[in-house]
Amino acid sequence: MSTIEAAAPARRTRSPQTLAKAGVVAALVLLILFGWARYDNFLSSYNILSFLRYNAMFALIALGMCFVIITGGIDLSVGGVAALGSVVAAQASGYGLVPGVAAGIATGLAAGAVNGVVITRLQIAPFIATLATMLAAYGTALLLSGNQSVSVSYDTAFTEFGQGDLMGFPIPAIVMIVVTLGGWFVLERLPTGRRVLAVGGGEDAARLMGLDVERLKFGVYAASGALAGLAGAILAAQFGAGQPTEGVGWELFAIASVVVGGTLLTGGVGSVGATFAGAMLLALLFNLLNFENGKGWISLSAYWQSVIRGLFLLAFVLLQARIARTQED
Amino acid sequence: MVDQTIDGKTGAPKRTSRSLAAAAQRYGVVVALLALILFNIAATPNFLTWQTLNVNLTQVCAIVIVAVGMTLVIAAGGIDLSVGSLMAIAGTLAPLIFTGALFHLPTTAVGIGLAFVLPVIAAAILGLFNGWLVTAFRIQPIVATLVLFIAGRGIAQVMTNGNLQVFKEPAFQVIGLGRIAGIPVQVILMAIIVAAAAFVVRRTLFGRQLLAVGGNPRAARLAGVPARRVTLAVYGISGALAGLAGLVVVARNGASDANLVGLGMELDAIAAVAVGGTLLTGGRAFVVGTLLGAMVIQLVRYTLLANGVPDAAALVVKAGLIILAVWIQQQAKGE
Amino acid sequence: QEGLPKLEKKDTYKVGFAQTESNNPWRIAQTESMKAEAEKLGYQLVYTDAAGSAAKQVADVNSMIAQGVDVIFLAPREEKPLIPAVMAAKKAGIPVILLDRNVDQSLAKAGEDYVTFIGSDFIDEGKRIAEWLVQNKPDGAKIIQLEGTTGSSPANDRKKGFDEALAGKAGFEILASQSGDFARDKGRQVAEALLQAHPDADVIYAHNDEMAMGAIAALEAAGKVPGKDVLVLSIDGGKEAVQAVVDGKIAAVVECNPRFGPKAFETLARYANGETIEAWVKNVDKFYDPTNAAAEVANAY
Amino acid sequence: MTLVSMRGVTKAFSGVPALIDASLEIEPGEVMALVGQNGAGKSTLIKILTGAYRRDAGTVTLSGREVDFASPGAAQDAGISTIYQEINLVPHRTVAENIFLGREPKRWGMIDIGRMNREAEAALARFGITVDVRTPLSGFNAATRQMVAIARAMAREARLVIMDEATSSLDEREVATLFQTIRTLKAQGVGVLFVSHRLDELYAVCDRVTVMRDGRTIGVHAMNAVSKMDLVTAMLGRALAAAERDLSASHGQGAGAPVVEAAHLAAGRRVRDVSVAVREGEVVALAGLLGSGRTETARLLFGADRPDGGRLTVGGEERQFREPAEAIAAGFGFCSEDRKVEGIIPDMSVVENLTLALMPRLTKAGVIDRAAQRDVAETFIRKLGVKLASPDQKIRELSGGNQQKVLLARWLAMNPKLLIVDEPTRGIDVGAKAEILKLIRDLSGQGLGVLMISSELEEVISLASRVVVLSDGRDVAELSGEAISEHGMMAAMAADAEPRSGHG
Ligand SMILES: Nc1ncnc2c1ncn2[C@@H]1O[C@H](COP(=O)(O)OP(=O)(O)OP(=O)(O)O)[C@@H](O)[C@H]1O
Ligand SMILES: Nc1ncnc2c1ncn2[C@@H]1O[C@H](COP(=O)(O)OP(=O)(O)OP(=O)(O)O)[C@@H](O)[C@H]1O
Ligand SMILES: [Mg+2]
Ligand SMILES: [Mg+2]
Repeated sequence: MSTIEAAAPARRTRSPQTLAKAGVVAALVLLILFGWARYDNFLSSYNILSFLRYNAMFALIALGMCFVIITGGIDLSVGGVAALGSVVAAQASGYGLVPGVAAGIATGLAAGAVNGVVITRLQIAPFIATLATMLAAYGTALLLSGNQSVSVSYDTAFTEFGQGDLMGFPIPAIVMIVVTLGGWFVLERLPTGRRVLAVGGGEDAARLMGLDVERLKFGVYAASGALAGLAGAILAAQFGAGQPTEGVGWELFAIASVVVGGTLLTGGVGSVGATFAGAMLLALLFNLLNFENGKGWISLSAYWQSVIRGLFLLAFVLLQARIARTQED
Repeated sequence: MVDQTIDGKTGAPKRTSRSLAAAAQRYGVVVALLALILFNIAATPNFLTWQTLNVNLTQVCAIVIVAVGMTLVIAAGGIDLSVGSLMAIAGTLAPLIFTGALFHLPTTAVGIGLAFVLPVIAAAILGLFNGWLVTAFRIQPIVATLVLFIAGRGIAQVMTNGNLQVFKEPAFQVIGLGRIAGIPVQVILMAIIVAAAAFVVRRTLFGRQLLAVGGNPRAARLAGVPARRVTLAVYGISGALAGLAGLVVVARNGASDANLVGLGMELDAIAAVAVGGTLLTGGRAFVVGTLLGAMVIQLVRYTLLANGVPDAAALVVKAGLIILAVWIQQQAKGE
Repeated sequence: QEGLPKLEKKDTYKVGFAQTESNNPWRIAQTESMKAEAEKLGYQLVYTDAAGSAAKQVADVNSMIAQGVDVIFLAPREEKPLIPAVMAAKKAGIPVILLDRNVDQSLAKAGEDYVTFIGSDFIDEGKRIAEWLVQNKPDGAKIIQLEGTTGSSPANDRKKGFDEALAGKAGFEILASQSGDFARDKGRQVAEALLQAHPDADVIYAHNDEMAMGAIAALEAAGKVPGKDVLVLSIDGGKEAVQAVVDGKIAAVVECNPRFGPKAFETLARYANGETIEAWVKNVDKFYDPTNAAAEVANAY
Repeated sequence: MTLVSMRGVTKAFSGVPALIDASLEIEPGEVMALVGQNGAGKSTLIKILTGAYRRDAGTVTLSGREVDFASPGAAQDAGISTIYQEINLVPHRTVAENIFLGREPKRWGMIDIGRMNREAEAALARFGITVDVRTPLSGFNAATRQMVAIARAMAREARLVIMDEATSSLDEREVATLFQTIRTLKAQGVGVLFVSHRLDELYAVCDRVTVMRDGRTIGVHAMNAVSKMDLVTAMLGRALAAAERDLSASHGQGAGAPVVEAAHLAAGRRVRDVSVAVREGEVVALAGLLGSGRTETARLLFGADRPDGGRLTVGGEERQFREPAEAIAAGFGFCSEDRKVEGIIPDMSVVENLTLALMPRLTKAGVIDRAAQRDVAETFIRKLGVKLASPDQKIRELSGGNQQKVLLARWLAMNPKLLIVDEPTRGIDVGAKAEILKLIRDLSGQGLGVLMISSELEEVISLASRVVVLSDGRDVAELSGEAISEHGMMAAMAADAEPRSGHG
């Protein structure tokens, strides 16, 4: 029998995704070094811990978004769902920590399930389906809360979930790390993860290969919703109130995190670790801007901040594009 | 016969089937629109008046103008999140120009003229910048336009330090307040833009090429379609139209607020495109559908307002109706 | 003042100012005023902008704490969610002065957890405008209310004060009450739709100047004369609005002055001097109507 | 017991019938051929069997039990393993994942990645393919991807294996390996359904043949009891005309001026040093094994990729095409080997697809001349015998072979000086293939230069006046005249190491 040698990559090159991953981690390290060199107290434990406590919500949402985007979809509803989750969690917080958090997650799961059904059964484009869910989630949150923030109960341990520490480490940050590791495990080690990647790589092909595409898609939207609900519970616990108007723009933050992490919006590839690094990177930018404001006598206005954030995103996606390009040749 | 070979003798070409199919595509959104109108006639006080028509048409103009550009971008396989920010930039520039805050003006008339032209050009150039990111670096459209979505509004705010510009300049405000033969200028503008875009998509080489690029970019390129140029142009057009819409909005209000002009417009425009029956996956464009889609959304908003539905509940209803409208639209297409 | 962090007396301070957002003229004027005053005194101002998110505002305050500011001015976006920020600052030994909105009194107290609250009373603003209406239009009115951003506390309070003051007053009817998002364009669009559905309305009450100006545009477009066919009422009292009162287009407007700078820094100095600060440093808000507008327009912000 | 029995199957797509009372029977251990013209309904029948489409009417039984699969997954679970006509794999995933997707080897619920890779390597090794199974599939060429699809189908215990034109992008060596595997399956009692337009293959491996025409099953024959000619006649519903049959006419003389001359082209690792020239009225074939760089060479000529080195002379002038559009303006046409990815615009109508490249010439001041467009389209639909319900039909609704014809027509309509065709008859039925080859020859007789790539040596022999043999990205031999024979080409392809024959 004749042997045909590989008709493709002879030398085992590192894929563009691997390099993008390395890029985002390198950028993260550089930014941290920059902050450390330039600002006092930047690497103080106070700043690090409050940074992690606050940004846990965003990392969770970015994780859900990562899975959705891997299937080639998008979830614009995460911010609204988090707001709704925070309201429900706050209302349930009187029953204790676990019921409060569970209520937030369940609310998010339900919203995610609605997304999943509308997308897989009614065949409506994810962009539109989740846009509608976003509106509906905000509306419901406002209706449930009577247009006002809902105070959490301080009689139960609920606020510990957002404000407490475990062995000196913020609980939201622990939740974030555990859930992110779980997400990594699902994507990299479980068949489900590989199948989700396959759905994004080619829906028709995946279907003809015998995968239950609808169920997998339903699953990622439900998961994204549940994670947004969890973020909502953290929001309520950390700030002591369910906030029906919070979450605006979170979806864009999450999408940007995923993209900065080198995941293609067209689906089929993606990395949990890089997404996490992407979320931290973008969050760090806000933190750095706050420190920069403390440097000078004349502060950067909020407007310049958005210009700088835009330019930073631009620089980063250009870098990623460059990496992808050099790999192709 | 399963298949028929079209030959000169037997198979008269079915010229009508395409326009019929197109009509069917639009059918869904027409149904939605008619249902809304009927509901309003029954439920909303004072609905059947010219002023109602006037209010709704003038309110829908800006969305339609932006959504037409969005339709082209989406048809070419992209998406443009930056439209709201570009509106803000154009809307901020215009008063800066005609008040002479930016550079010295020989006469007011020149200032007014430039205030119409320069902001639209600026927005078009920023649109081209979007296109450049997409074509030259193969950055995905959502991300490429996210850059200006974030930075664009900041640029507009920086230009005025976030301050409101209030003005009274009738010659400029014609675009938002004027009337020709009793019809608001902005409505005429909208009609012209819709008609022109519909013509371009259906009858011109450029339209064919943009659909080809949206349908299968690699195949289009190999068939000699200048895919990069087409993509660039489409984003440029979207930018220019967003700029124009920005002018309409500030002219209408006699005030330009860089913080708010066009805020959330990208989502309204995309929703209008989707309700109008253009798939977000590219390769197809229904400009007239987009017009009708925007009207559906506008009328939903009007209905909820006029009937005193509280804002929170209105959000839920609006969400349901968008899904319903898109779904009806897809059923009509038989998909 | 037990438990409150002390403030050392120094020539210059590093002062944090955690702003809520900067997307409307009122906020911009507030920020400008704070910056100008800090510059005048030669203090270093660490300014953050929470872009409308209470959660981000807490994170902003935390980064100020990390940077070791001497004192924090906080314009809390909301009553409850900012409590953790106030508490964190207290724990870090940094005094906090609240501007323009208070925090929930059941969870944190002035003089105990933070120094004081400087500002006006949103509920009172709504009440004052309603009382003016009852006095000047004793026969009653059919009212359209343009609310601020749904869920925001000024919107809730200005509605509450207004609605409560009118409750039970015969002849006063609120035909419609919808959100115009504190924005001119949205206010105009909502007013256009509501005027169409309720042509009998003779009063429009807007929660801020921007929406009032939008409502005037809507009235003019509908062929009505503001001030004659329909009275427009507003809150904020910026220069444009006071001028509109002079022109007869706005009937009355309650001031809500954003120039917090002088009073804020004065309070800081008093606190550093060891004075006991009252729990609420009240802003005295003016009221403009045709009787005084022409005289006051030059002083409006 | 009969393995599969489909009876009275009917299916219509938005009112247009694709299958009318079609039937099919396969016994265990039998290799059943399914033949028919392009658009006869073969793929549709298969997709109904595997649950990718739902039938309108009819019964399907598997081992005597009536079945109605709701999805391809259900059919797979019932032991039907399918290789679909358009290769359906996931490009971003690794080769191993593609082979095992849906039934990954597991340990404690986790994917056993090491075992998966080892087994994937073994599965491919059966077909003589050694690749790094950990690399993404997208880096491999059509033939390798096809082999991966085959390996996937074979790696699963199945009662029935369906191969819808699985050989269309393979060359003879791989086909031979595949047949070996089919015989093994047969010996194990597995049923095989084999679709191919290459009739010789059917005789090599099939037991019986089912013939379809216009959506109906019109006959079942024992393979050794039916002659090729009879088979063709049954498929087409008419006898193949003598002229169509005769493909061995004299080779063109290639007397004209050079249309294009490429010297020492190089690009990346795939093309190292290729020189090739095409003159007016000449058909030049690029021959070579899979991955030898034929497709890449063609793309370089057409400006679809940029060369790293080498010269391109067009009509005596040195040129560098940056975009295909420039090559088209210079009178080139290029029909890609991958019609799904690089050919059709799926949602556009046949007319629009057919006239896409020509469109700039059919416009006045940017506005399309619709009458002219329709004339052109109808002319070529007729000329190539494209089967369709209406020229305004979306091209994706056409059968694979008919799509291919439309794409050829796209270039023929341009009236080009040089036509580059990469596997032009892939998936095209015998009748149409003859028509297309004849058309190419006629056009070259009128002065058209043709550069053709084909894995079917027969085609090369019948058309080419010169053959440039590539190996590992270099031109290693040039054959002309009598040297163009099956034996000659095979020898040249195999002998990579031989010194290059004197040219270039
Ligand atoms: N999704 C679809 N929508 C509409 N028509 C379709 C669709 N799929 C197939 N058809 C039509 O059904 C008929 C049969 O197509 P099918 O793909 O089964 O042919 P085939 O015998 O496999 O041809 P080929 O040899 O070219 O692959 C064709 O006329 C085709 O146009
Ligand atoms: N760097 C690459 N990345 C991905 N695909 C590639 C790359 N280079 C070439 N290809 C694709 O791989 C295939 C192999 O092309 P090549 O020219 O090497 O082989 P060939 O001789 O044409 O073989 P075949 O008989 O398979 O067509 C082509 O379809 C080409 O598009
Ligand atoms: Mg087929
Ligand atoms: Mg090839």
